[in-house]
Amino acid sequence: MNLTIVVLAALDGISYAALVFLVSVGLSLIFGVMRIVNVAHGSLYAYGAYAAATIGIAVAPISPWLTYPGLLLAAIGVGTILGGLLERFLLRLVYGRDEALQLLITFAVFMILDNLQRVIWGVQPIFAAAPLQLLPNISVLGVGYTSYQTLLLPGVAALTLIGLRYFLRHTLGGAVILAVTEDREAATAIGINPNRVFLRTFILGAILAALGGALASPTTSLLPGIGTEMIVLSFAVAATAGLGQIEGAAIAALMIGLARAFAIYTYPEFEVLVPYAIMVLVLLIRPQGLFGATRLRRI
Amino acid sequence: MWRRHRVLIGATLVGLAAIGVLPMASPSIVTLLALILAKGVVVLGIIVLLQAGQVSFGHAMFFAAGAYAVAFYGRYVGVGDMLLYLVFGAVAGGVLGLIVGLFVVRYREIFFGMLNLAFSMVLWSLLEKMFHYTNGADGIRVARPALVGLTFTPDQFSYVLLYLSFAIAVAALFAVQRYLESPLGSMLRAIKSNETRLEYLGISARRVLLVGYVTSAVLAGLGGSLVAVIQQIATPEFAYWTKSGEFVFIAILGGTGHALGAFAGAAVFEFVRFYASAQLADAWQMILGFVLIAIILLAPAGLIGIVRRRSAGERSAA
Amino acid sequence: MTKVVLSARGLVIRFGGVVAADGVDLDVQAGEHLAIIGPNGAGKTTFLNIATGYLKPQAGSVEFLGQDITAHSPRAITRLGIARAFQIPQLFLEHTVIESLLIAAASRNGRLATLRSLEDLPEREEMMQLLELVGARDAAEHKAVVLPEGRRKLVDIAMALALKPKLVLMDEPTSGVASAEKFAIMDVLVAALNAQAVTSVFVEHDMDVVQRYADRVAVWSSGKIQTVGTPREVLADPAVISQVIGI
Amino acid sequence: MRTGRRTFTGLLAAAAAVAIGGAPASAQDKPAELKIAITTFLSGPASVFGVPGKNAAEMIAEDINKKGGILGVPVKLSFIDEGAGGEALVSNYRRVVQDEKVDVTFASISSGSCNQLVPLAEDLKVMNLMWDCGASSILEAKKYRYNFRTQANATQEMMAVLIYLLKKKPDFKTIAVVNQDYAWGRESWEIFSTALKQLKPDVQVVGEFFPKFGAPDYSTEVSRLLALRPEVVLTTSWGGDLDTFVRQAGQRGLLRQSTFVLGIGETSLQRLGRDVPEGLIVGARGDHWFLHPEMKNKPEFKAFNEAFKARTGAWPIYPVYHMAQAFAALQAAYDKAGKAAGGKWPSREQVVDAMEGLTFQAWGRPVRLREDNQGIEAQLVGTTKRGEGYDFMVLDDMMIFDSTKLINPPNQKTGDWLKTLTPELIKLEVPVFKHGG
Repeated sequence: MNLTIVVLAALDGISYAALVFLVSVGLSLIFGVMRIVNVAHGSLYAYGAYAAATIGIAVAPISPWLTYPGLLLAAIGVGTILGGLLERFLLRLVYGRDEALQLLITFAVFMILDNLQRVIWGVQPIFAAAPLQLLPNISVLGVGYTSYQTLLLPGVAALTLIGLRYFLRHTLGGAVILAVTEDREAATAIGINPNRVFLRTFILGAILAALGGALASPTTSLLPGIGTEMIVLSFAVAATAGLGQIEGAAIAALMIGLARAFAIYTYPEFEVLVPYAIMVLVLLIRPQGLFGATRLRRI
Repeated sequence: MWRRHRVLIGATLVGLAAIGVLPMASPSIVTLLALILAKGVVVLGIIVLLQAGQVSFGHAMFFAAGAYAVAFYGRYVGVGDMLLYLVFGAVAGGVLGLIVGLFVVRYREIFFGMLNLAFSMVLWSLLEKMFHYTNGADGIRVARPALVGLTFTPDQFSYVLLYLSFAIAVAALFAVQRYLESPLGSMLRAIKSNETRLEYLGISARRVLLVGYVTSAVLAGLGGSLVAVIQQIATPEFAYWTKSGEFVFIAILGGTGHALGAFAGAAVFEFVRFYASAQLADAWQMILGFVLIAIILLAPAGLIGIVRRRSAGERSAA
Repeated sequence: MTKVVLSARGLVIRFGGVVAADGVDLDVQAGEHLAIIGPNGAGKTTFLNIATGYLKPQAGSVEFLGQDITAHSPRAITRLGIARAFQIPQLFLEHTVIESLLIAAASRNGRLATLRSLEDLPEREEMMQLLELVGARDAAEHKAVVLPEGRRKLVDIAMALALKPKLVLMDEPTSGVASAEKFAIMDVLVAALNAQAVTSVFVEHDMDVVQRYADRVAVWSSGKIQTVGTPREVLADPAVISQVIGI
Repeated sequence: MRTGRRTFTGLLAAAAAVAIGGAPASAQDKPAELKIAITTFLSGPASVFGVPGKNAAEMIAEDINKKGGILGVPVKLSFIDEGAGGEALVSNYRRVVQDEKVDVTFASISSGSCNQLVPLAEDLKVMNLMWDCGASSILEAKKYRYNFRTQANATQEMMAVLIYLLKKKPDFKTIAVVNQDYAWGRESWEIFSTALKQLKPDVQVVGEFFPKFGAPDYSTEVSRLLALRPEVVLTTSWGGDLDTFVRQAGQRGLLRQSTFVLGIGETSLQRLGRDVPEGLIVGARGDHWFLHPEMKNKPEFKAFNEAFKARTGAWPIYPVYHMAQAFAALQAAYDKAGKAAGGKWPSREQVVDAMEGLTFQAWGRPVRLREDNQGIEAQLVGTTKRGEGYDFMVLDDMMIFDSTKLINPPNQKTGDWLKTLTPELIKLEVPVFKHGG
């Protein structure tokens, strides 16, 4: 392995990690606050992607630059509407119920959304690459990269990370979310309405998933089933990091992204195995994930 | 014996009637019924783990282990005997269950579920990637085996499989019920309500769970080998996470309070999927999703819970 | 000199900045009933947690019948003969009371590899008698989840006794029990302990109970054992009165 | 216990009834309808083939019925979704064959589905036309009575693409492959690379990538290929996977750096539009092209294409033509069997007999069924070029291969046959057609 390969694989790994981070951080956030593993998270990713492509195809003839606000609009729209409906009218009914039931209800939502997606957008691949084509290519060591993937995606991911950190640590809304994460009963006791916090958190997480999908849409064909793979992948990242760990998700996403890229450069056959192997190894050594903390039950 | 097991014996008789009568209405249902019974055996394993409050989102790995044990035998050794296949499937599930179990029984709840998922995804990607041994995503065909040396025409064999699946399902049902009522089974349920106390009674919760885990893996392996023969194929899809989700789905649908829930759930699930995909080719997933939501919201104890509530109501009315 | 059953030496444990034990020495003698008293949050329960292996001390050791058990798990310690009853009853809420006791009995007698129904175990009658002894026989077929707090407490203690331990550690056995029944229950309990020659340690807030049933009293305060002595001596000590009893 | 015994007796009776009643009916009366069950992808990524295939089947069936049906009997279609998973596929296949008693089945698109359904069709004694699946191995394992492949297999398809490449670009030294990780991707590369080693031994394979089926991102593979600089990049991917790969490669200049060979790219051309440059080599799994040089002036062919375009909004792609071939084979077999039965309605077994060695033609050159039930189908390969009047790339420099020499003889396995090839094969005479020529 020479330096060229290291540099190229690192670039590929980072751009991949950026997308995976955006999706998994939403999953992680929702789990941290609500203790629900949202299997439908991958569907939100898919809907974000499809919505962005739909808007993109509609506005591109006017001006391709409009597709950028289109991406954002798709993410916020899908996250707010779909996320809001799901939390308010479904998840709220199962709080306090068996963990298995909560997980399974999101599994049911996943099945429905997956099916509905085919009904809405059909089965033919959809491609809306305007945002990608607008930005110039850059050349690294003689290899052409799109600046969309090498600069924009990691940039958005970094901004999201910084923004989330700031929101959680330095704003009242964030402080309330953190309080509920750490001790729901105590938070309720001091007058925080957990339902409102749950709704906000779920919408925020859903927006992040949809944003991941929207940002991915210019680079890939949209097809039935794009969400299915994303669920386990973001799950692997979130679990490796420790559920609820924001910064951890970024590091785990980088680990998995880089390992995958290096696998393709050296032993491409192991590419698919990489995220899951990392997840197994990490969980075996640290069951709470790389950055998660354990709690002892009081007796 | 009769009194304690009257529910199971009653269910067995209903089952017997079903597999006797339904095929007369529609011959293709023979295979569907066998499939339901085989899947019910797998779901029994999920129900065992649910007694301890643990949800495995990776149980498809043992299901696939059973199926591939059969497929590999057929591919590298030659067509074997059905009984041998079943033993192989159960052993493959059990051995893998023991290996994975030694790791995962240290974890609980979401971590337990996640680790199971991770292991199953590793197996899935290996099955996909080891193309030269596993034939990749297309899977390995399983030729029709003999049963204790007897060979059958395809038509006869579908009936043989149905009766065999039924026998295995009944045996598994009684064995699991027996296990759940035994001290070890009671301790398994105690893990769910208070593991700390269990340890303070001098009982290793991990070992109790390991026994349950291996039991459920054996059931999954057994079911997997049956399905491989019924379907005549083993594919990596057998190990994918959506398969695991399907098993948990069936368990919740049927109800986890009784071993019978596994079969009730499997029957409803497969019939809905079968008829929905036949009548409304592109809506079966959605229909199943709505059925599941309805069950969770309206009848959290599953189909078995509905039946129980009914019969309890009748009894108190009488 | 009577035989020492349990012996703690130099136990130190801190939680963050709070020092719960700061060099605790304590001996429990065979056959005695030792009460531990002290202000709230002093670390009395922590001592039970250390003695049963739930928490590991940062320094010091615990010996049981001459064997160092500091690093043992609760399970291993239980198997050596130390049973524990909890301040907050630790029950199998979805099991009936008799089932819970039978699980304990099955553990004690190693009945794990049997497919015989739990309900049919030969220890059933013995467990019913135990319930009788603690006055909860009528609750045998009830699920623990439906029992009122006082009864839960009794069942919790019965589960500990079902193990036929050599030493039982109890965390406020009469808290949550109506005060009118306190003495009646303690009478039964102590009689049962004596009948089986079980040594006991109990953390207690109620000084009347301590006065009546403890052979010795240890006062735990500021992470240390301040004094040990007979109830009469200790409860007369003005320092104890101001620190612990709060008069 | 009494109930139990009675039920058991009932069971035995049921089993016996099935065993006795299983014999095929030999009634020669014309039925009310000829029932055809078709397995195709209605969900999942492969529905890019499945849905056009279904549309074609419906269109063709309407047309047949308008003309009075097959031997005067109207056809009735039912569809089974291959995307619903193996269990549902097999259960539904059994249902249509055993309960609805369909006369013939067309199964399937995926070789995985064919692997499951071909032996089942044989078990159930129902005629099955493998209308689209291409894995060579299926028909090499054993001789089937009821299963026929009404188009080429992977060997013919890949050999044609390889020879076209070697004729167009005889001097290349390096090649890399990016195929989907499943049977087709693996098998097509196996055939291509084995034959390449025989026909041009000095070519070096510099990269082999098998990203997982349905992978959303090929950026890393593209980077790797940009650094490796192979002269030729082969991919036999299809559908969304191919679109994504080709677009990501195009965006970053890889399509200009290397000569791309899209083994079955014909289906993606309309979707890719102007995102691909001229000069890509494109195969079509048969001589399938809506501007087929030998067919394009036939009014029926034009009418068919126009009708399909009007119905679905897109020009037909190869699954459409494969479907048409299955219907053509069915029609030809019934005609032949009907004649043999003296104008009476032929029994099912008579129709199966008629399939032996049948030749039939739809919208390409005639297809011949060999004694191992394998179709011998001409192959069309071309190079992309801007075409007047189309907003996507069309094919130019098309060669139409007679496949007779591009497939192993029935008594030899593909792998063994490939090792007997010599560079002589490159000199094979093949007609060349220009776009619009």
